[in-house]
Amino acid sequence: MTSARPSAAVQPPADTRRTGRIRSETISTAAIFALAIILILASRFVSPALGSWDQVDTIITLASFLIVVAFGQGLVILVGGLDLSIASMITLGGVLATTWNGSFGPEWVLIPAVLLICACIGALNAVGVIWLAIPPFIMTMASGIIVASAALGYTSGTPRGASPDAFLALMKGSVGPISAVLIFVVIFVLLAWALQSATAFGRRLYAVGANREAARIAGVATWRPIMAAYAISAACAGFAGMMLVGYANGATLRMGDSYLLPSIASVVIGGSSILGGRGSFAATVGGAILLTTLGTVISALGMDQGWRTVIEGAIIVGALLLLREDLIARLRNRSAR
Amino acid sequence: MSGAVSALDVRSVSKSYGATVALQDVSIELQPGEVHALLGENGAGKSTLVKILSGVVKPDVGAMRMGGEPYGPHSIVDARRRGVATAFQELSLVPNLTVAQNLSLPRQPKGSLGLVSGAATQKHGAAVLERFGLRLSPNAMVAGLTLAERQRLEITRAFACDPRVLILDEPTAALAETDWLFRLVRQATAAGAAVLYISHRLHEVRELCQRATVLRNGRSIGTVGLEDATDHTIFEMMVGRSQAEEMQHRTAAAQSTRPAVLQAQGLAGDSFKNISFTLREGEILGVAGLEGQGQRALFRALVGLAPLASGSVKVDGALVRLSGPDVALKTGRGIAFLPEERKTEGIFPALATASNIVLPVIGRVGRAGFVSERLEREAAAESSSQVDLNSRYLDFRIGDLSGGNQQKALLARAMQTGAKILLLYDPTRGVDVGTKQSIYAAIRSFAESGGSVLLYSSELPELVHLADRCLVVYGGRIFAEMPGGDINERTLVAALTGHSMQETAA
Amino acid sequence: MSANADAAAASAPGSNLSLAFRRGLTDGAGVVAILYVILFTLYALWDRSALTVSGVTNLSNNAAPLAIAAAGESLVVISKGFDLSVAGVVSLSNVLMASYPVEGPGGALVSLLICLGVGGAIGVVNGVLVAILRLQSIAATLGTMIMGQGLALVIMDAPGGTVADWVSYTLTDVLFGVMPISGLIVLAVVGLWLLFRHTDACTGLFAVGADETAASLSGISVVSARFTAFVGAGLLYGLAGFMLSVQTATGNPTAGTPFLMLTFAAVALGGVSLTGGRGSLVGAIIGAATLMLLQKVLFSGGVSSFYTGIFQGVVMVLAIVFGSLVSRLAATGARA
Amino acid sequence: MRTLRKLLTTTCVAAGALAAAFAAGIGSASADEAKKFKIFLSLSYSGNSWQSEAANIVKALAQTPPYDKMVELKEVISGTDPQAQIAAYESMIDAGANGVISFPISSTALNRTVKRGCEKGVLFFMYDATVTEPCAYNVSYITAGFGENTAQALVNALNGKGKIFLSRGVPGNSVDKRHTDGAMHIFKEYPGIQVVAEYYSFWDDRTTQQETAKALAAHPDVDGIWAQAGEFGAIQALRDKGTRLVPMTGENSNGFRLALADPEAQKNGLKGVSAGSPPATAGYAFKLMMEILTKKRDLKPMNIQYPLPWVPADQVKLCKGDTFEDGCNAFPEGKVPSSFVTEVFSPEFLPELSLKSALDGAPTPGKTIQPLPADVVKAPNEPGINCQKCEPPADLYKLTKVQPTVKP
Repeated sequence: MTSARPSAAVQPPADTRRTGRIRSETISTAAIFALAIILILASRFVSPALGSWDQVDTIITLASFLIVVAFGQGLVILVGGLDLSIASMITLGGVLATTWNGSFGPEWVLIPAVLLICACIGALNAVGVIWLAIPPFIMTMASGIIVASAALGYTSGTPRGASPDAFLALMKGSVGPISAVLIFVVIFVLLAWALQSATAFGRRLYAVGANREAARIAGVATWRPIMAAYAISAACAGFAGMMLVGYANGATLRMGDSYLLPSIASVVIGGSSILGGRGSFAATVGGAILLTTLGTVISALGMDQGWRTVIEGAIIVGALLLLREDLIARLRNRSAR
Repeated sequence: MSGAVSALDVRSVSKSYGATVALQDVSIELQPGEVHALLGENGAGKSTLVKILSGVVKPDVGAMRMGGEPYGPHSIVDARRRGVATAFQELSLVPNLTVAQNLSLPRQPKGSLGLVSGAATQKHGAAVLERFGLRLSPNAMVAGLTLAERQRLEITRAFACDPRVLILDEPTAALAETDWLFRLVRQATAAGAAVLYISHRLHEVRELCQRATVLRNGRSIGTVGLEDATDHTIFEMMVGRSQAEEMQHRTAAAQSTRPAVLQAQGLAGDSFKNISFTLREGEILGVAGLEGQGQRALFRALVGLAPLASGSVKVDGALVRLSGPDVALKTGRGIAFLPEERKTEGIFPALATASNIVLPVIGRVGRAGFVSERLEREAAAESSSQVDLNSRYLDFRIGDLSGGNQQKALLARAMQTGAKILLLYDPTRGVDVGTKQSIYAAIRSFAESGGSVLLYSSELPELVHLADRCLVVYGGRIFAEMPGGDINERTLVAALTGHSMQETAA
Repeated sequence: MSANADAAAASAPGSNLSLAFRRGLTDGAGVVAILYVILFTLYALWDRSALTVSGVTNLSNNAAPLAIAAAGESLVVISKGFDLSVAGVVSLSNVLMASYPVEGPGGALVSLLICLGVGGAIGVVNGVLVAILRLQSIAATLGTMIMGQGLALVIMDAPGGTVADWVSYTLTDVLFGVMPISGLIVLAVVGLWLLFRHTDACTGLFAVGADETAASLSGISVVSARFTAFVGAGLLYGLAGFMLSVQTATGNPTAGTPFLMLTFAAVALGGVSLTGGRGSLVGAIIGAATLMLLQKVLFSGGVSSFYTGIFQGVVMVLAIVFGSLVSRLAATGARA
Repeated sequence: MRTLRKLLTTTCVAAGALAAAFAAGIGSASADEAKKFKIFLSLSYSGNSWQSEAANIVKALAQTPPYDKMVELKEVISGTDPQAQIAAYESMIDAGANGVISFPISSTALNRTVKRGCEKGVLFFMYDATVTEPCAYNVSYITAGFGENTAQALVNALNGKGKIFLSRGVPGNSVDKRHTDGAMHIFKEYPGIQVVAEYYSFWDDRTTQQETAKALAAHPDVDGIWAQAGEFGAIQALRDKGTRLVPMTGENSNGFRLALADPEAQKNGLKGVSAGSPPATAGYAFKLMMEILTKKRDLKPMNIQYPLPWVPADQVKLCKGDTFEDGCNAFPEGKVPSSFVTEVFSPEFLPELSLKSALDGAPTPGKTIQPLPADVVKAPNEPGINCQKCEPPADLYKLTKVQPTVKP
């Protein structure tokens, strides 16, 4: 073909554009972890014992639940949804794991079974969202209420039974000097990150979240990634529930309540858009760890709860201001120059 | 242009975003009563200049004067008050408000106790619509309007505030017939207004404008009087090098011998009925029609995006049910669709161009579900070369690319799918001359390599140059079908407007 | 010309009346209102006291705080945002009213102003963070919510204090023996909304919620629209806190916490689109009333209390599905 | 379009089904309109075992002869939202309740409604938590000085000096405040005692464990822990860090009592006392109410004090059977969850109950309701707890269970 190639003549206005999504996300991730570390170091002023490896270990253990939940929450948010049912799903996971422990069969049957049940409920959320066009917010809130009261009725208020040994081992055990949960967190984060950022599935999640119509036209069967996201979210919550059971060796109803807002917060502080299509799990992990660290440091402050809470809120806002997109972008451009 | 004080005078304006230089030392000058064209390829900086003139963004340096007064609008409203109104390319209408409300934004007429009066708003809206000959209901939600209707409304809104300087950015992108617009423009200029007219359609520009200023890569190359500038020179200014535009007719081979790949039989749907045609292997079947003749619904129905009320579709001779684009891709030799609206239906702005291109086949690049960056880039590079998309763009966010390159990428995506049947809906909307050439070439070579194309275009010359046969749709029906030889603008235009059946039938 | 012709054809079905009707349905208020009527009928069937003045008064006293809070939330949601700070504001204004009771009508006014002040202040903070500094609303307001709750604890570290008797008794009373005053106050809010509907600010709110770029290119100031939404919401939260204090007649530093999820449920139930640009404050208010009524219905229906949640959840989902179906039918009906 | 219609119909059907379900519900409700006392049980649901045990024993008693013939008991759960409980009370009053036995979510927010109920002749019995409305009966241990006594016991165990944690309850809750005030009253007397961390456990084992873990990160060298409910979590947090345990006081979870009795744990440094909130209060309150309703007892509304359980390590005794007999006060591991609150039973007040009742709300076969001791213990006034504008007694915070063994 002989027609000229004008596009070759068009200079791209500036090659800094090449530093696309990837770098800005790495920067914000780095920034978050930096904040967390600064907090830990700063906490030395609160108490000399803080800032020790021991504290880091504690933080990781306490953050592990949040990290697992936040992964699922992050996926749902990525596809443009929101999962308010996770609190109940955590409880469900814990309750089933304890009440069925022993009676249901060996653990290698029990645990997958519980995860499967949770995943199915998550899938139901997706059905409502996709085909009944129910806003994710209301759908997951409703299913959350339903599951919660079902659990309440099923246990008539008192969950019985003890944690599966596998989770006792996970939460209490240790490999040499390193606690098992730390290893687990590392592995989980790697796998989860890979799933979201390096697989075809992950790519479709981003596409669907960024522009569902376009994804559909491009030939993506949009319902699959969406349903998968909700199912994974529910399963993650269930798993976290079992971890909590392993940690405290017993389940209670409402054991998940304290994880709903933090799960959303860690995703959003991690720079993901609440509207979907943008975000990286690495940053979410950063968010989760930042929040947990904040908790430990705050609770070590010698002042009354009111002021502590005020400071906690203030620090969250501060972190958000520091991690603002345009600031990150400016950093990026500078680094690109 | 003699000493008359210029309506708008822009002197060496520059603007850069972060590290990206959008405009550098751009100057342009408009006389009262003239229609001044602003030419340049996508990404040449036209949109930025428009934003600066209409007060959306402030220039970093540079001076602007209006009728001699210094001009530095700090907001759109301010610009409007000073007499500069703009019809934006990305239409600036609010979907969940009525036509009337949109016409009176941001300040709606007030009734008693300073409250917005719905009646007054409607009355004002109706008056404006009446005045500019727009037959819309003032109470209709903008969301419910067709693209063309919205475009008209956008234009009307700009005209409605009787500006001294009127900026029209790609006003005909969604309009097939331009008389209405041109009449308005001429009225305005007759009344002494200056119009800055931005379009990729040179014949329109020649018809309407006296002078043209050309931008390239954010710099103003120069201003020429149009009567004494050949297309050749203008293209040269735009793309920086002689632009041989050769378009020969495809030798209308004995297509009828080739196997039929897509057969539509009596299709009826949302806004079309009784549509039957046959698309053969290696054939480019053109579809011509004014906007809103049902072609959009037809295309969408053929990939399962819109419901089919009745009729049957055969692919490779087999009866098929197309329930969605994903199914269409897997049906027979595969059907891929290039949608109408690049931004809302096409790109994923935050993803890299490469990722955008390979998305439909993302499962195939890499193993065990894991995407291999290398394979992805290779695949993307391969198909982007087919559409003459420079491979350096592959790593950019597609959102940062110029419209033309985005369009190329989307075409590359359609080809990437491996589908041998392409449904292209106005593939060159709002893209520059050079890009058009590349797209034409890509479509041709695709057909030559045995692919089949169903091509709708709002620009008749395209169909004339590309199509082997051409269907003319009117009022949701196939109004005429003309073999390659008979396709020329005259017969097409006649058919388009639904006239002279016998002539085309003959 | 033919183009114009078909343009006109496409937009023909825009007759005023059907349009208004359709909008009524599609902005959700209509559907949730129907649901409310159904539930109330059930309730009246099963519980004679439903139709007595005291019954109605209880309903309205119960619903008023949530209804007003939901009204505020809907402002932010329409402008395409989330506002969690409601929990903080309600707690804060509640403890303030209980810690500094002022008797008499004047006192009521003073307390009201305090509550509005607190709400407005936090609204301004949210506005700055979201509208000007462009933080994601859900995250920013999470921060302000936590701070608000903290301040509430600082002011009052345990439930206690008393709201001035005059305030708490008068405002929970009945006017002319039929009209609960709390109801009147909610109606007042509705009235304000109907006025607000007729301002450019409100149009801006909807415009920004639907399409930010288009709105700004149309000359609407996105910043001020968002800002208005958050401040207005804050003020309403303050009022909600005031009404809550009036009803409970005492202070509780955690009083606002239950409002967090309930307001959103009410807003969604009220047919306000959580993706912005569509909905009505009236819908949100009826949605809130429906949620409160549902508890009563389930009680009088004698549903085993373990499982009430299941019914609540199912009703919510059904209501939404039904609403979206009706609105879609209305829409498609109009297109055809 | 077609699918839309289909969906529409299906939803209609579903809605119909729902209505039907309601109808069924009301049917069962209005079925047995015999001459029974309408009693409503209204509880918050923090979803922990304490709440459900309290509820269960009330249910069990209501089914124990002769009450099974006299009582129509209906349970309403109001979550943690005072508004919801207000609505519930309103409904109960309108439904013509004879009595309401309730765990009040707020000590003050319910007053207005309670007053209205009293005027309509409804008996309001509040168990464990209290309301300040004088027309209600408060039956609670709160006034019995949990805070100061446990604090003194801890001080004694620490010989008057050391770094301690305060594991508190729910922020902004009056019970938590009363306990902590009492404890601080004691701790302040001992300059050697240093409160290095103070956190909120929401009366929940897991939260206690997590919060204690945080505190331990800051202060690994803690010498003692003063805990409200959830105390077993504190022990688990210590165990997560190693074998070292510290003296601590807490409430009545079975896990904690077993630990106190466990020689291994004692060797690792655990000693202390188990006291605090007994679910049995609910049963006692219920029986009191029934005795008033059945005219067996004449009692004006008042604040009644339930005795504070007090079990130092050396007095923990495992039960062989399913209830407290011959002074036993804990159950062997595996028989009940570690979070199970042991003080459901009271040989003195509630001989009718067994483990079955506490866990499933089922009556104990063969048992019948036994009368309560004639006299009730009046609780001292405590502003904000059981009265609104009243003077606390001069000897508030007086020690009743332990005496100081160390001088400040």
